[in-house]
Amino acid sequence: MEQELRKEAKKLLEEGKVDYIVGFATGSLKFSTTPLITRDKEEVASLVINPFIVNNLAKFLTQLPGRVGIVAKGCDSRSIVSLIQDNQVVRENIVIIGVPCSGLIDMVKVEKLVGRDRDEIDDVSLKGGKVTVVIGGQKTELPTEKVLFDSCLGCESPSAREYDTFIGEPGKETGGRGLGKDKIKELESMTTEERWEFWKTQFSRCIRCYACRQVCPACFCERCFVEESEPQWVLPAPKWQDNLIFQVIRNIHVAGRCTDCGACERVCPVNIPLRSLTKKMCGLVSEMFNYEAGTDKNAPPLMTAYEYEEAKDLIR
Amino acid sequence: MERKPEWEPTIVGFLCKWCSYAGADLAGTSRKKYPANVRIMKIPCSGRVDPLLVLKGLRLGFDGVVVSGCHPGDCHYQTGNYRARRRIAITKKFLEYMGVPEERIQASWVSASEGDKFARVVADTTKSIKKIGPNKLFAGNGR
Amino acid sequence: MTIKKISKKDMVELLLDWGREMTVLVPSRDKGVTEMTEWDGKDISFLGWYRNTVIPTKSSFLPPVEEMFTFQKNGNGYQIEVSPGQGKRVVFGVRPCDARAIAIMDKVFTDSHEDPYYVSKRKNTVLIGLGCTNPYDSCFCTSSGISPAESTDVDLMFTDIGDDFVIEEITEVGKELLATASIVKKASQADAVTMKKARAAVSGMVTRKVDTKNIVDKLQACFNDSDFWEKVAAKCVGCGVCTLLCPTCCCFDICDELFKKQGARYRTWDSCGFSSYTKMPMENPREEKWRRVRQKVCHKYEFFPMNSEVIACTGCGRCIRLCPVNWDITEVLASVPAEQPIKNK
Amino acid sequence: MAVTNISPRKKKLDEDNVYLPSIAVIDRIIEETPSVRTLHFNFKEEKLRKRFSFESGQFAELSVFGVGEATFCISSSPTRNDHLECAVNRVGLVTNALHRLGVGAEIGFRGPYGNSFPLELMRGKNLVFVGGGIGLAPLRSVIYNVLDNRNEYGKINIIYGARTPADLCFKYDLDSWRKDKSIDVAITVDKGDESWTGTEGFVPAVLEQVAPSASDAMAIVCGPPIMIRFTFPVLEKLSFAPEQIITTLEKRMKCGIGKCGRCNIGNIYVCRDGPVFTYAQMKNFISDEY
Repeated sequence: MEQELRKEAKKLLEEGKVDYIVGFATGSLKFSTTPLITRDKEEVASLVINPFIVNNLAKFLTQLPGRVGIVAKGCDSRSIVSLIQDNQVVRENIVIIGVPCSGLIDMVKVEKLVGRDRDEIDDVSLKGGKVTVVIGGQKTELPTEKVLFDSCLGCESPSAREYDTFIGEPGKETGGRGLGKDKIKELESMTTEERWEFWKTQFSRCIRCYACRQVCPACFCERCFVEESEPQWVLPAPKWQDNLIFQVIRNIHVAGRCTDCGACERVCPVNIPLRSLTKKMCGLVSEMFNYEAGTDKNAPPLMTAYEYEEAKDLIR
Repeated sequence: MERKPEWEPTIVGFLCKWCSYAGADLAGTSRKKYPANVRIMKIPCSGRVDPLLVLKGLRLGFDGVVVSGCHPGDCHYQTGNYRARRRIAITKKFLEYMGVPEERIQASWVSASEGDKFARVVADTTKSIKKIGPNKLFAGNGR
Repeated sequence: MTIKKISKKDMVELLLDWGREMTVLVPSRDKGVTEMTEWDGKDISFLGWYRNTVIPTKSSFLPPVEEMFTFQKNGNGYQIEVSPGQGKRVVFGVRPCDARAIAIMDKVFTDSHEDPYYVSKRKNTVLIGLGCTNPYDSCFCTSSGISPAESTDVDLMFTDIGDDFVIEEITEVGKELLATASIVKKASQADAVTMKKARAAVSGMVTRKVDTKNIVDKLQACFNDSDFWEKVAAKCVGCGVCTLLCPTCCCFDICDELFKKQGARYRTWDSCGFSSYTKMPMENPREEKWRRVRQKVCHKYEFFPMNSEVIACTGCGRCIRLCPVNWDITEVLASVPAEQPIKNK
Repeated sequence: MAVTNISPRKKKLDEDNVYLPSIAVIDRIIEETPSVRTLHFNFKEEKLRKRFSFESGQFAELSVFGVGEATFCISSSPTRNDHLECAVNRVGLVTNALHRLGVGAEIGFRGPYGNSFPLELMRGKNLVFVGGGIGLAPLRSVIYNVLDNRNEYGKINIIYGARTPADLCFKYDLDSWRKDKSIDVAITVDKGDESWTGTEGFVPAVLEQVAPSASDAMAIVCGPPIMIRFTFPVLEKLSFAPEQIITTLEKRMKCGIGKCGRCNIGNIYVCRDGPVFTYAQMKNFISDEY
């Protein structure tokens, strides 16, 4: 499959159909990958597809000039569609190389299950619905439900729906297992005060590195409201109050754009459960406005569209 | 005997200048009685209300936020209030999930002729906020 | 230098002993992220799981947010109230890389103008090092001249030799800290040998290397090679993880807050990775991402050594481990061209 | 146990706290242009007024409490030390707040920081001041410094320009300098209006016309980066050596004392090693980020 992808990418560059190829290459650490952004025909030989391709590459589309060939899993492709809806990307300028995805492995979960850090593990592989972990020659099999990212377990379209060429066979749906909603249910069963207290604690450790914003394809503003100085909406200091406002507003600003890909939660260095926000937001958007982000490139963006009658119970 | 005065909430109201602001004006000129708890900000259209304004209001210590615009279909700019509606609905629901009581954020449609309704909205909002007490959401430090 | 020793099971007692006089900080993951926090007086399980904290030890001296002073407005005037200074503390479990980082920060905060907030914390804090036994695969401290289990940038240095820790008394302050602790015993010659062996073994476990030979010259030569830096910066998403969580990065921002009449001035972490960092109203000298990436790399490996004769990177590997896109500084440094580019600027 | 030799007592942070601003009171405001005003202020504490000293070219951090701090050069001369002056261009958070203040308002003052214009080197020489827009502010400090010791210096040339006549700062100073027979003043605007009778044209072009002699002279340049970029070649054409050209650089700063990190140009920190540099020094900068 990787060979096929490399061949395709090389062809696109050679034929001058694209100026850049954006994909994944093996990272410098175990079980890591890194975005490969290249114009070099030879460099595409290092493109890979494996269960560790965690980044949402759609982020780079808004940064690169010219025509771009992009390797897309289901989540990347949804984000691309969303960017097309927002006129951030011109469909004709991109070539989407769809790749199958049977879920990405959450190494934090693996670490917890085997009680070892990732650099102490020899091998992790995903095959036939099972994840095999090798430590010191010892093999352990783990069910995918326990080690895939929550976002993957709830994913309805793991393989790209919007694509120009597809490499291999589309992966099977991993979604519908109801997983990933647990945390939201847990939160919803709390009282309002308890919920506020919960988020206060979470955001107390935010250091405002903005990794969540920077990896989010839906965050394409040239200048974010947190950097505005006249007026200064939030303090640059990472006080929990301002951290919380930043994240809440970020979520509202990307409502209808956020595809719940989980990139923000994955990169948070202080482990704030951001998907409990994005997932909830996607749920709200779908419940209230019957809208699902990144599914229809011809649909108007959520916040510019309206029905004559909606949200009646909320506004008097 | 001296009685401790009842706690009075402070509410910020973002009112569209084409309708609700005029509605508030009408409520005043026609001598409608309504609680004096609301501090009015005139805005060009309810579509101007970024959720940021709502949260900033709460952050600054207002006990409640009222957003009011033209009735659906009556927007001076055709669709401003439709867009405001989606945004405010999402904000309200999402903040509720975060742990902000729903009572703190109120939205309504008030036309320039509805002085009555404006008075009612303010009275009801004040009442419901009195019930849940002062906004201590962002307290702790800095207030 | 005299060496002493303590049995691991006596550690609670030793920490309790110190805790009577001072606040004791130890590695903890109770708050959802590993960092140095106040010890609860019981739990020393960190001795088992602790490799290094995500939040570097610098946060004990330069916290993410720090109140500098508060002010009260009366009429047109202001009354300033300075925030209280730091009480005595002991930080236990500082890794050699983070200890060196603090020595590097000392240079910044004590040159020409002394920084009262940093210095007050620094002077009232005893640093106790704990040698690594299991470095990460992202660690490359040995390339910065640091041994993962050895440090003289601390007051006391603990080395794991199995059931016991060997303790080196590096400074007088450290020595004093052990003077009355009866559970601490004299170490034997054999312990010293075991310690040396343990150290050598751990050093060997650090396999990631950076060739720092002539790095200043090499970076100077390619400083204006924008093609190189653009390539290097391509996949960087421009977040602040690597810089904010770097143990030596100590750039900060100062901001004010005012509610009604009561306000405060804060000092907070800031990062050269953000475009707002150098933004001036009319122009921004580092608007482009590659300039910011260049600044980050060159500050550590070119400018800082030029000014202070030490590389401002201790090889703790956090920036590699925590980077959202696996942007790896060791790879970047390895790719710095050895010769001046032909393209002349 | 007592750890006696680590700081014997909890040192109060208000002693020698470099970050602690002194309170100053605005006693006069002059609106220079639609976006620039000059604040005249003085320390609230009598003691400080006497103790405080600075040199031409140094800068300070002014704060509006509750809004923040920003960096300004001191535009008054140390030879006229009954009060301090700073020119404020309304461009951002703090400058906007400073523009909202009135006479009697209290502000915070931290400084002076940075190096200053090398008066020892300038003494006895002919001086050419080249300024643009609000860049006259730091020059003004040194110009008054020089004028107050007029006999110690040679010929003085002032070439100053702004975008439009309305953008000319310190018009009252320009007027008084024009009347002063001991100095040559050339004032220009990029684009004049109906009432403008003076020169039109960019500062570097006017400088080329005026063509001051480079022999035994020093040029002191300050203005927007674009002006500086075009002025240096003109000065070199007039055979000024890089050592004879002095400028002062502007960078975003927070601390003013070489710690917060953002004002570096390569290994140079503008706040600590500058802001005044000779063109010769600048040619040795590693970076072009200025």
